[in-house]
Amino acid sequence: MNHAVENENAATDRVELRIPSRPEWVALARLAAAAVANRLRLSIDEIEDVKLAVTEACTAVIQHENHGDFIHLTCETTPQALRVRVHDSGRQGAHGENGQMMDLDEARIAGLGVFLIRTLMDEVSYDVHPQLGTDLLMVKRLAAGQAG
Amino acid sequence: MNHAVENENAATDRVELRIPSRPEWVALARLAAAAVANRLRLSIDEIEDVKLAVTEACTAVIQHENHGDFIHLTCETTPQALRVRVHDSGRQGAHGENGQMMDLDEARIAGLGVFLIRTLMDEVSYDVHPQLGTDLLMVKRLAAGQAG
Amino acid sequence: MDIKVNVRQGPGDCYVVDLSGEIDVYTSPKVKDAIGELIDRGVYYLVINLEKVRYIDSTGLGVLIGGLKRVREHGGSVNLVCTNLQIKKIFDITGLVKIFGIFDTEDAAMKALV
Amino acid sequence: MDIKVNVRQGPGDCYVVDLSGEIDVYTSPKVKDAIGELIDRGVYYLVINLEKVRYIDSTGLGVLIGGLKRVREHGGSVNLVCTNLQIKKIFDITGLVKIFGIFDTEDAAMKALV
Ligand SMILES: Nc1ncnc2c1ncn2[C@@H]1O[C@H](COP(=O)(O)OP(=O)(O)O)[C@@H](O)[C@H]1O
Ligand SMILES: Nc1ncnc2c1ncn2[C@@H]1O[C@H](COP(=O)(O)OP(=O)(O)O)[C@@H](O)[C@H]1O
Repeated sequence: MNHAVENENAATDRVELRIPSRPEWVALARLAAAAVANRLRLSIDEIEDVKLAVTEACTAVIQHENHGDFIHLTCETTPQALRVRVHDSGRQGAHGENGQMMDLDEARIAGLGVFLIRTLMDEVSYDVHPQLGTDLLMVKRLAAGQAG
Repeated sequence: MNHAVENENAATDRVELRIPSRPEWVALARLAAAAVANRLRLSIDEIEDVKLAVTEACTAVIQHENHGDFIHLTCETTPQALRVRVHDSGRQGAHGENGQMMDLDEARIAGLGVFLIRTLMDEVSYDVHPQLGTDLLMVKRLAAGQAG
Repeated sequence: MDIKVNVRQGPGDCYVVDLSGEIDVYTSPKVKDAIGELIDRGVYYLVINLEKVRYIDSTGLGVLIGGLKRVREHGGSVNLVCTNLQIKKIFDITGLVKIFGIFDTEDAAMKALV
Repeated sequence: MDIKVNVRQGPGDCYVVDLSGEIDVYTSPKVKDAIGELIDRGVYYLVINLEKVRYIDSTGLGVLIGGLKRVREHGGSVNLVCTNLQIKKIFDITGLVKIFGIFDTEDAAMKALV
């Protein structure tokens, strides 16, 4: 019982979560991200930003017609930042093939999700593998000294 | 936005979580297990049982002196049950090698954890791989008709 | 991790929709249905009370925007009650403050409706 | 996901420890420290109020058992206040109901202390 509190501000922590790519699991993804963000003593506002960004990223996967069966979330702390990766195994580039395109309103809302991610996080980058799925990397930087 | 609610009672769901094997992450493991248990419409009491069993399993890993760096939690629903697997990458059989044995009181409390797991879950089995770590499988069965 | 929706009649032609919980891709269809049902019944003046909403994402915003669009076709309008600063911020950075009336109290939202 | 510990003096030699939150492997050292500090100061009659505890695991039980053991060495005792049925069940199935006095109200726990 002597492990307590010692690693409270450990430099690197890594948490991974794999959920089915369905709406009912998105809340768990945001909880996991919040738990990791919490370790970094980000402000409550910043933690909310991360939660929303992760929610939007998972929602984007779920609403993409070729999304894979699972969403893989990886949250990593570094002394300077929280790094969140959202990976899906959906095939890309096939959009529209199956007919069912988003209508304009749906596309606008999806655009809103992407806009929120870009606004709330400090760095955002995509890595699209046509057959392997998409990797979205989002970084929330810590204000100097925030790491603990 | 047409995915909603449809898979609410899906037969098989699988969630995986990998956390550092440190005390501050145990709460996330129990949250994840509760989120999965929730999908099965177990009673609130039964969900609490699962949360405590998962907590005890993670705690046992953390307090074992040769625990690995990570705990891997897998929660799976079937039409009949919730299956929870807690896997650690710690080496076994080396207990005591490094000197620091549990004292009698600590061992009693650890025993209490194991006792709770066995009492709260319907099936419990261990799979010990000397170099690869331990797999603990815990099953909570659903009362007939509970699956949805 | 859920949403509660409660619909009640306000003064005049107006209805109030109380939401509490989290609005995301899982729960927003419930909100959409509740609002859609009112509009189908010919209710075009709505106050949506978000005071007990802890969380809203783009699908939730989409439902609100969709509702606004539909009532506007009938000359109606939607006002929101929102005090949560994080949620206000979301309306702010998306520019939706400009298309919704957002108020601190239900009373103010109601009065501004017509 | 945290624990709050508050210590206050009761009537006579007795102290009350209010706990609220979750007691697990992460938070139980805080509880252990608070109880240990009291005992170090010569307080051997304790009421531990668990009314606001949502959760307790074996490490939490261990801390309570350890505290009980230490005060008993000085002829003292520990009574618990607990109304949460799930937590009562844990004390029940572990047989700890037989070594702790468990009460529904702080008043009853206090009165039974001596
Ligand atoms: N920030 C925004 N994000 C996404 N969609 C928006 C946003 N602002 C407006 N819209 C879109 O604009 C429409 C409503 O806005 P508005 O300018 O009031 O249009 P209208 O001419 O239909 O009244 C909606 O259909 C909505 O999809
Ligand atoms: N259900 C239990 N689970 C774990 N330990 C227990 C349990 N019941 C008693 N103990 C152990 O017994 C001791 C206290 O119980 P008790 O029978 O009152 O002993 P004592 O003779 O020291 O008064 C503690 O040291 C505790 O470790």
